[in-house]
Formats: sequence, C-alpha cells, structure tokens
Amino acid sequence: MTIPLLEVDRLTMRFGGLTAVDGLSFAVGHGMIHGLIGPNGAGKTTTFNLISGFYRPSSGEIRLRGEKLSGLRMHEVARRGVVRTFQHSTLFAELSVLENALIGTHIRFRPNIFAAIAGWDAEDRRGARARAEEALDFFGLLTLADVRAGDLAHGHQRALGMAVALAADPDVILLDEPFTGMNPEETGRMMTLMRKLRDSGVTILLVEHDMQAIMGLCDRITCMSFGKLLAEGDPGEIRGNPAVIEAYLGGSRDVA
Amino acid sequence: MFVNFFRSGLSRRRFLSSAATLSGIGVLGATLPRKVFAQDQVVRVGFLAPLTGPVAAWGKPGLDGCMIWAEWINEAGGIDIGGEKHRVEFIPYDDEYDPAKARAGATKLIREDGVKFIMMLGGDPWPGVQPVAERTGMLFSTLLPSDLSPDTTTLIAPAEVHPIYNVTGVEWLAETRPDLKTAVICAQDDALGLPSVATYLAAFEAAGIEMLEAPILFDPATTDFAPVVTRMLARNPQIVCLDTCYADYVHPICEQLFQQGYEGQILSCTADFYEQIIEKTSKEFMEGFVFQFPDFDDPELNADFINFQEPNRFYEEYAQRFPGQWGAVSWEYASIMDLWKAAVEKAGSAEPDAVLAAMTEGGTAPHAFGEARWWGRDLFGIDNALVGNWPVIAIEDGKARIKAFRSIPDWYDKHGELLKKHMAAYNQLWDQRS
Amino acid sequence: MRSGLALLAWIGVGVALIALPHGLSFSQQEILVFLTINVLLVASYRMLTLTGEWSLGHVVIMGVGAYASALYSKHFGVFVPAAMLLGAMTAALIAMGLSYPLFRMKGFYFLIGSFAAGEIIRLLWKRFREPFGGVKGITGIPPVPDVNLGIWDFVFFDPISYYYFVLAVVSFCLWLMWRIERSPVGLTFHAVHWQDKLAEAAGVNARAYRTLAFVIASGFAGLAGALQAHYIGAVNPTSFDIEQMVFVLTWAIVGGTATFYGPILGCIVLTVLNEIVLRGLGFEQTRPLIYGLLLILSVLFLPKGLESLVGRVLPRRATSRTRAIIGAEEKA
Amino acid sequence: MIDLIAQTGLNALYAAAYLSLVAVGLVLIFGVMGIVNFAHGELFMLGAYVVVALYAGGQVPYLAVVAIGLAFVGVVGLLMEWTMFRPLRDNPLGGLVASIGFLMILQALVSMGFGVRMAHVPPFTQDVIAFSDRVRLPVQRLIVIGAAVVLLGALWLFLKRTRFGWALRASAQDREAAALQGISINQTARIAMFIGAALAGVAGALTAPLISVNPHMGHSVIVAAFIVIIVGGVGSLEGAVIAAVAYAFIHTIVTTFWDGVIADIVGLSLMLLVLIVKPTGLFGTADRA
Repeated sequence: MTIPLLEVDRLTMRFGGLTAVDGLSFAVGHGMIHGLIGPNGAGKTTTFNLISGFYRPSSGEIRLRGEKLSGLRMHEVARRGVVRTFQHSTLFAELSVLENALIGTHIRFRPNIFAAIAGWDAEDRRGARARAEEALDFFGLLTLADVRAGDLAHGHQRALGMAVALAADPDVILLDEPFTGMNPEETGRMMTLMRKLRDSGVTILLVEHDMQAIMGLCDRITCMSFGKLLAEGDPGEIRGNPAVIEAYLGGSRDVA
Repeated sequence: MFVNFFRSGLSRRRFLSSAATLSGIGVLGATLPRKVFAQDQVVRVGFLAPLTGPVAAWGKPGLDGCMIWAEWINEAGGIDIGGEKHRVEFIPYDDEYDPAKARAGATKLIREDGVKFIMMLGGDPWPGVQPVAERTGMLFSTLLPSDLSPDTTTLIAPAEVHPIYNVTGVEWLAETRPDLKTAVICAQDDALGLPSVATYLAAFEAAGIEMLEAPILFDPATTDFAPVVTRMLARNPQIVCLDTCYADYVHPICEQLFQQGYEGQILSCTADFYEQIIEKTSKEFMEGFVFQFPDFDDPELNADFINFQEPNRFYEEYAQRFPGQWGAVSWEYASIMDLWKAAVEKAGSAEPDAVLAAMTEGGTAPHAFGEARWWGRDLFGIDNALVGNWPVIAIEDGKARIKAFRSIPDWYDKHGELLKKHMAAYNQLWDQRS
Repeated sequence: MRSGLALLAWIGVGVALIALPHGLSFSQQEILVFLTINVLLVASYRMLTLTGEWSLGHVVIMGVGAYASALYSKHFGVFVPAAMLLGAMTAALIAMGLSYPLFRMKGFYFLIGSFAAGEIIRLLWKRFREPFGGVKGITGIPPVPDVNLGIWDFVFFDPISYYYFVLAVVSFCLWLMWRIERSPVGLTFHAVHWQDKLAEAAGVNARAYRTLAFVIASGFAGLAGALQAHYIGAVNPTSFDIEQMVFVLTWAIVGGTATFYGPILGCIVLTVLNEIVLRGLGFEQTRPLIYGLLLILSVLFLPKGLESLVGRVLPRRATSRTRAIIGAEEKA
Repeated sequence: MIDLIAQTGLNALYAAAYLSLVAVGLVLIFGVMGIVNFAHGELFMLGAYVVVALYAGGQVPYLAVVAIGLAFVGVVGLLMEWTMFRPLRDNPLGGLVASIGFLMILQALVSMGFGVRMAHVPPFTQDVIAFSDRVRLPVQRLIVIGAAVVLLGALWLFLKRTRFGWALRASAQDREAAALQGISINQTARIAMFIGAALAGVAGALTAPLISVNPHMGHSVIVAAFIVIIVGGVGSLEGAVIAAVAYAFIHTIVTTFWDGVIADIVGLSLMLLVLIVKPTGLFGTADRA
C-alpha cells in the first residue's frame, strides 16, 4: 500500500478551553484537488494553519510522504514542499510583480550574502528569474511583471498570490478561501487555473466554506463540523451525505 | 598652501611658526600708522564648555561671569600687553559635553579665531581636545584636575583642585566638633562623585571619624532621594556627608533628611542656592551646615591676600543680572581670567608658552584665595594644579560665612599617604586612569 | 552609453570628495571627519530598518565597536586597523546575542526593548571600571599609525589624512551595503518587512533574516564606532546615550528611509545645519530650539523625507532594483 | 529593621504614585493615537515649571497652581495634537520625530526663560505624619499619593461610565473599527492627548516641591515610564498602574538595601525578562506595531 502524499492524523488543537480541531484525520492523495469544507466555525482555517505550520498542534500529527511535518515552523514546512497562500490579497504590495515571484523562488535559489556581494551568484539570479517568469507566465501575469503588486486588479492579485506559491516548486499548495469576494466570471477563470495547476503535477488542498463553489472543482472533499471529521468522499458522495446536508442546513437555519 | 603644510605633517613647531606668521600679519598691521587705533587691538579667549544640554549648568553660568569680567576689564582700558592696551573678547563654543564636538571647537578657536587661551569645564570633552592641545601648544584650563596628566604640559587647573580641598572642611569640623565620631556618605556614581568619595574617606580617616558603612552610590539620573536617605539614616550617623553632590541632589537630599527627622551635622562640597534649602527645611536644621564655596559678598574676602578682583561688587553685579543663578562655577572661570591677565601683563605677551612660563615662574601664583603653589605630581603626575588655602564655610543664622582658610598642602604633607590609598582604591590616580 | 555617463559621474563625485576638505576651514575639516563616520552609522541604521524594525540601541552597538577596538589595541597591542575590524566583529557578535530576546518582540516593543538592552550595556560600562573605565571611559586610545605612501604623507592626527582614510573605509562599506540591498538578500529583507508571514510561507526564515540585517548593520555601526574612537582617542558612556541615538533616528527619518541615500542626505543636511550654519549665524545657545523646530517642520511638510525632493528632480527608474536583483545589469 | 521596611514602603508608594500618573498618560496617548510621545517627560517638566512661575512668587495658592498646571499642560497637549500629531496620524515615525523636536523646543524655551540651573519651589507644607521616629510620611508626599489615587480613580470612572470613555477605549482597541462605528477619531485623539498631557503636567506640578526642577528633568522620568508601560503592556491602562507600583517597589527596595545603580540594572533586566517571556507585556493583548 502506498503512503498518501499528505496525511492528517488525529489532529487536535485547543485554544484555552476551546477545542477548535478535535481528533481530525484525513489524507490527501497525489495530484488531487482536495477540498476542506464545513460550516462557519468548523475548524477549517485552524486545520489549514496547523498544516502550514502557522500553529503548533496540541496533539496529533501531520505527515508528508510519511515524514512528520507538524511542529515545524512555517518556513520549514514550506521548504519541505507544502506552500500556502493567504486569504484576501496578501502580497508584497510595495514590490513589483516580478519581485513578488522572485521571493517565491527563495527555497530553490536561497540567496547567499557573500556570493551576492562578490557577484558570484549571477547564474542563480538568472535561474531565479527564469523560474519566477515561468510562474508568472503560467498565470498570465508576465506582461505585468514591472507593475507594483499593490496596483494590480483584484483578480490579478489572487493569481499573483498563487504564482508566488508556484514559484517555490511546491508538491502541495494550500489555498485559503481562494474564491472569497470573486464574481462568477472571476471564479470560473480561477477554477480553470487550478485545474491547469493540478494537471502540471501540483497537489492542491483548498479551504472553502462555500460548498457549491468547489463541488465542480474538487476530486475529493473532506467535510468538517465542530472540529471533527463529518464526511469524506468525492463531490457526489458529499452532496448526498445526510450529515453534511444537516450540518449546512442546521447552520443556515441558525442564521435564518 | 595648507596642503603643503599638512603634507609635511603637523608638528607643534611648524604650527607655532605658522601661527606666528598669521599673527605677524596682525603685528605688521599694528606697527604701521594704525598704531593710533591701539585701543582696537583685541586679545581673544576661547570658552569651550557645554552651553546647551544637561551639563549646561556647569558652563553657562561661568560664561555669564566671564562676560561681566570682560566688561569691567575693557571699561578699565583692557589688558596691557607689552605696553599696549588690548580689549578682551570671549569666543564661546558649545561643546555639548562631547569630545568630538570639543575637538572641532578647539580647532576652530585656535586656528580660525586666533584665541590665546581656552577655558574648559573639562571632563568627558577633554580627551578629544588633548591631542589638539599637544600639537598646538595652546594653553588650556580646566575645572576638573582629574584631566591633568604628564602628557599635556599646557593644561592647568588654576581655580579649584576638586576634590582635594574638601579635606579642609573635614579637618575644621573635627577640630570644632570633636564629639562627632561617625559618618555616612552618599554620592552620585560619576566622574566628580568618585574622586570626592576617596577624598572624604581619607579626610575622615585622618580626623579619626568612623565610616558606618561603605559610601552609597546612586545613579546621576536619580530624582527621588527618599530611599537613599532612608538607607543612610538607618545607621544613625552623627555626620551625613553629601560628597560632591550637585545642587540638584543636595536640595532634595536635605529636604528628605529634614522630613525623615535627621538632626545631626551635614557636610557637603557645595551648597548652591542654600537659601532655598533653608526655605524647604528650616533655619535651625541648616544651622552649622559645612561646605566649601563662599558667597562673594562675604567680608572675609576683602582681606589683603585675596586675589579675586572686587569680589563683593562682582557678586552684586552677578546677582543683579542673573538673579538666583550664583553658584560655584559663577566665579571660577572669572578667577582664572584674573590669573591669566596677571601672567600676560607680567610676560608682556599673550602667547601661550610665554604666559604659562610667567604663570608658573617660581612655582607659585596668585590664586583667588591667596598665593598658592603649583602642585599635584603625586596625584596627577604633573605640578599643574594651583593649590593653597581654601575656605571652610558654615551656615550661620541663614547666611553662609567663611569660618576659616585652611592650607591644603599642609594637610597633604601630613596625610598624603591616606589620600593616595583611597584614591587608588577608586582607580583615581593618574596612572590608573585607563 | 548610460553606463559610461554613470562612470563619469562617479569619477566626478570621487574627485569632488577628495578635493572637498581643501575647500573647508580647519574646524569644518574636523566636522567633515565625524560627518563621514556618521554617514556610515546612519546608512547601517537604514540596513537594520529594512526588515521593518526600528531600534533605539544602534548607537550603543556603535559604542560596543568603539570600546572593543579601543581595548584590543590598548591592552593587547593589536594593530589598530585590525583592532577596528575585530571591534566591528565584536559589535556584530553582541548584536547576535541580543537578537535572541529582541526579535521575540516587534514594533513598539522592539523599539523600547532595544533601548533597554542598550541601556543595560551602557550601565555595565559605567559600573565596571575594570576594564571599561567607568564613567570616564577609556582614554589614550592609540591612533591609526601614520604611513607615507609617497604621494601623500598620512598623519592621522590631521583631519584631512584621517578623512581620506575614513572616506575609503566608508565608501567601501557603503558599496557593500549597496550590493547587499540590491541582491536577492536585500529583496528578502524588503519581503520580511512588508509581509513577514507571506515571506515565511515562501520558505523565508523571517527571524533569521531579521537577525542577519541586525547583525550586519551592527557590524558596520561597530566599525563606525571604532573609526571614531581611534580618532578622538577616547570613549565614554555618555557619547553613546539616547541623545545621540535621537540624532541618528532624526537623520534617518528626516532624510527618508525609502532610498539608500535618504538617511545619508538627512545626516549631511542636518549636521551642516546644526554644526555649521546655526553656529555660523551665531545661534550658539539657541541651536536646540531652531533644530527642534526644523525637525517638526520637515516631518510635517516633507513626510517622505528629503529624498522626496530628490525624487522630484530625478526621474524615477521604477524597475532599476529588479534589474539589479535578477542580475540584468550586466546585460544592459 | 521593621522601621526601615515600613519607611521603604512609604517611599515606594510615593514613587509609584507619580510614576503611574506619567505612565498612564503615555499609555493613553500611545493607545489612542499610536504615537510614541518622546516629549512626555518634558510635559512633566512643564508642569513643574508652572509651579515655579506661579507658586514661587507666592501669590497663588498651591492647589490652585496644581490645577492650573494640569489645565495648562493639557492645553499644550491639545496644541501638540492639533499642530503635529493630527497631520501625522498615518506616520507614526514622523510623530516620534515631531515629538523629539517638540522636546528640544520645550527644553530650550524653559532654559531661556528660567535659566539652565535648577529652579526654586518653596514647600507647600512641612507637616509630617510621624508613625515613629524613623517612619515618617511628609504631608507633601501624602498629597501626591492621594492625588494620584483620586485622579486615576476619576479617569477609571470616566473610561468605564461615560460615552467619551467608551469611545476612547474602543479607539485604543482598534482605531479603524472605532471609526466605522461612528466614533470621531479627531475627538478621541483630542481627549486622549488632553488627559495624557494633563496627567504628566499634574504629576510634575505635584512633585515640583520635592524634586529638583531643571530643564532636563524629563529624561529620568520618561525612561522609567517606558519601562513601566512595556512591562504593563502598551494597550493596558490597568497594566501601567500595576507595573508602576511593581517597578517603584522593586527599585526602591533595591536602592535601599543594595545600590541605586544596581536598581537601574535590575529594573531594565526585569523588563527584558518580561519581554522575553511574554513579548506583549504582562497585561498587553494585541501585538501592536
């Protein structure tokens, strides 16, 4: 039996008296678009932050190819091939689009200060630039390379966030609510890009509370509720799962 | 021209010769028909001290005093140099108590303003000036004799030899109040506080007064002295010694001593604005307070051996122009000018080496408080401190009165080893200063 | 073509800097020496702020370099230029030690935390007369040994000679800092400043880069301290107190920190104003008043610093930094 | 020994009182406006000089002078807000530099007006409450302690019970959110600046007869105040008071039983230690930049 690419094993996170994630286990297969959904307050974002190393879990483990990932800090997680994006348009707003992407190449072309002073890193700089341009090209941003990132249109900013992640050559990209605030047209374009990304061999784990938006996108979906695993399966199974419907309807009834 | 001048390296001799060239132009101008305008001839003196910032209280009042001095001298016709009258002009430079700024200031005063003498407060800025003094041979004075060392022969401490004169107060007190046998000291942890602590320790030991505990040091930034006073009074001392605390410490410490119920003897180096302390405490509390700096309206200062010019009138004038600002530094810079003027007139020249030679001739010179001798080899490695008699002041019925003049060298001849021992313990001997 | 012009411009600047002291008065030459040293200090301060943290301990770190270099040369007889380098390294090492507690904090906490750390070092200098000399500090620090290079006899007591020495050292250091900033390392500093979480997500160890900037900046500050110590011949704790730090801070902010030259410009303009113009106009005792007023007016009316004035004159080359970082300048 | 401990306690209580007044003002200004007011020590100094100017002459009763000091320095605070801090609202470093410039101006003006040497303030009262021969509380110090309790109590009621107080606390938590709720940033900034400056001024006016008043006296209080608000946590007024009391006691005890310079080192080291263990201060919550 092959080891899944990314495994979450009995993951628990407590904040004071509150248990945000409670014994959660699931696995993400290679080359998948995997959705993590659930009603508000289900613990998705906490799980996401645990995987990316933003938080340290209270107990349980996260493994990448069988190797322990939990407990590492964010940049260490990234260096092992799991790169996250942020909600909204978190970018280096003051830097140019190309510079943003260049930061993404940090892992592969880790700068060396002595080489940088002496000028021995010309090859690395060219390599980093090639990689950054490749990532920008993938998302159709190459023509905007010199624009200040803060001046980009909203949709382009989202794409740039993903380009920065892609420039790091990740095995897994973690996307945090990528569709928030997008109109249907932008959403559609974004979905196309994600499929293209998956087809290029990158595994995607995305967190989204809007169940409908990702039904058509994900290969597999994990649904959480109150910090626990509620259901797991392909979109069809999830859509038909009574517990999932109950959780969402219950949520919406409360809201109504 | 200056490029060549520097290329060959700047030696003292070369500097002096070039300075002579420059002043030669002036001399030339003076020997031509301009002689009629002899009254317009000016001799310049540099005043290189902190005039702004936290240490300004040690510079600014001195400059004020010098301005009065210069006005009087100029009204009286100026200084006689080789038969010609010269007006005196002070050129102030604010060194902000910083060695780098002092170095630039010394350079400006010497090489651009052509001063013949520079008065400094001394302390932190001195090391920055020291190489300039060494190269140019300019005559400098300091109020802090701990700047003296054999490296600089042209630095003199002619006004006060802080803190050695503090021994006179202790000696006098021990004679007049032999019943007082125990003491405590508090001092700020800085360049004035520490040598002073060593001096008081030596003086107490010489007078057979017992120290109840090691001197209590406090940070110079302290504002609330209640804890320090509580600590001192816990030992029930007969004498509380305030060391060389500045007025900013003496006042609140006295206030606290009063409030915490102390009734014994107080001994201090200074008591600037003591009327205000009396107002904050009481006349009875301050009665018999012993310190070392007289008010210049004291009739004792009219004695023949006093060399300060018209002390009573100077005090009056100062108090009128700068009400409430009279203190130790107010007269000290001016007293140095008296000494310098006498030496210039004796030498017939204002050139630094001639003046220094005239000043030190015979190993004695007229100090403000009487004829005094050039002294200090043991402590400073060089005899460039002017030491003689120093007054002991006590407060009587709310007014400072000179009680006695005591000889510092006499005390030292008897107890010099004690002083050296305590100075060494606080790393204050000249060869210990790193 | 453009690089040829640039080369000519740089040669012009070089010649001007070499000729500069000969057009000044003696005291201005002295001020020029300290100004050049302060240019290094303020440029190193900007390097520290690249990662977004503002320190109030930088002048104390400069003092660490000064004290260390003074002690090495005076007590162990280390050759002065070598002692200066060792002093710089000592400052960098102390900074590395301090970075552990300090970089647990950010923003205002870091500002005050760095102040506290600096004050502790200063109190230690005051408290321990052996070997730091207590409140009087260390005096009699050996100067840089004189050398005769044939074309010029370097007597380092003379401000012109020392200025040339300092100019060479400071220019080299500025070039190093320029190279660092215009490299991927510098880009990473900026990234850590603007979005440290995003940078970490891209695999950047933000804390390590903050520490790196802090340590490099401290090394250069320490060197500035050593350059100053061996010229004046003395160091003492008050030379490195918060008042001096306030001056460095105001140079940087009044000059503007968005560009490499902003803080340098601020340092030069404010020093010339304070030490030459105001003194020259006879405001010996009212300088703090006027200087304070100028500080307020400059931040009110030039919120982006003096550099924004230069920015208005020179057309901005938006992509020049990127071009430098990716190594495109060789091709251009 | 009991006497010594009791007297030390009284000494510390006084130090805690004036330190809390200064620190709370500094925290309030930073919390609401996001500006590090370096000139806060000089506002303290200004309060003391109001006493020098009005009380040393002897015509105006002391408590009236203290009230004038409070109002006058409060108005100077308003002036600072209006001329410097409002235009620099989005530029905290600019605000810092402006406050440094203001500090230099205040020091220079006071030096010119009153001289560089210490100024004289006659005592308001020389009465002492003597618990024993060696345990004595001067009434002047009791007044400082009492005034601090009353003023800080009033401030606490103002913050908890009034609409302005609510607005102030909301702004200190989150300026943008407060603005969205219809709170006028200008108004809260004015109130915070007035109260903060007035507290520093009244502390200076109250302590003027007890300490030496000179143009540079602000420096020593602001260092202590910075330590206190860092230990307390910069968002927290209660934290500032608690930290002021703790710092005053530790500093006083170390000075009395050990050494004043060591007390400074201990104070600074404790502050660094707190920051290492809890980088947002003991009572701070948000990680503010």
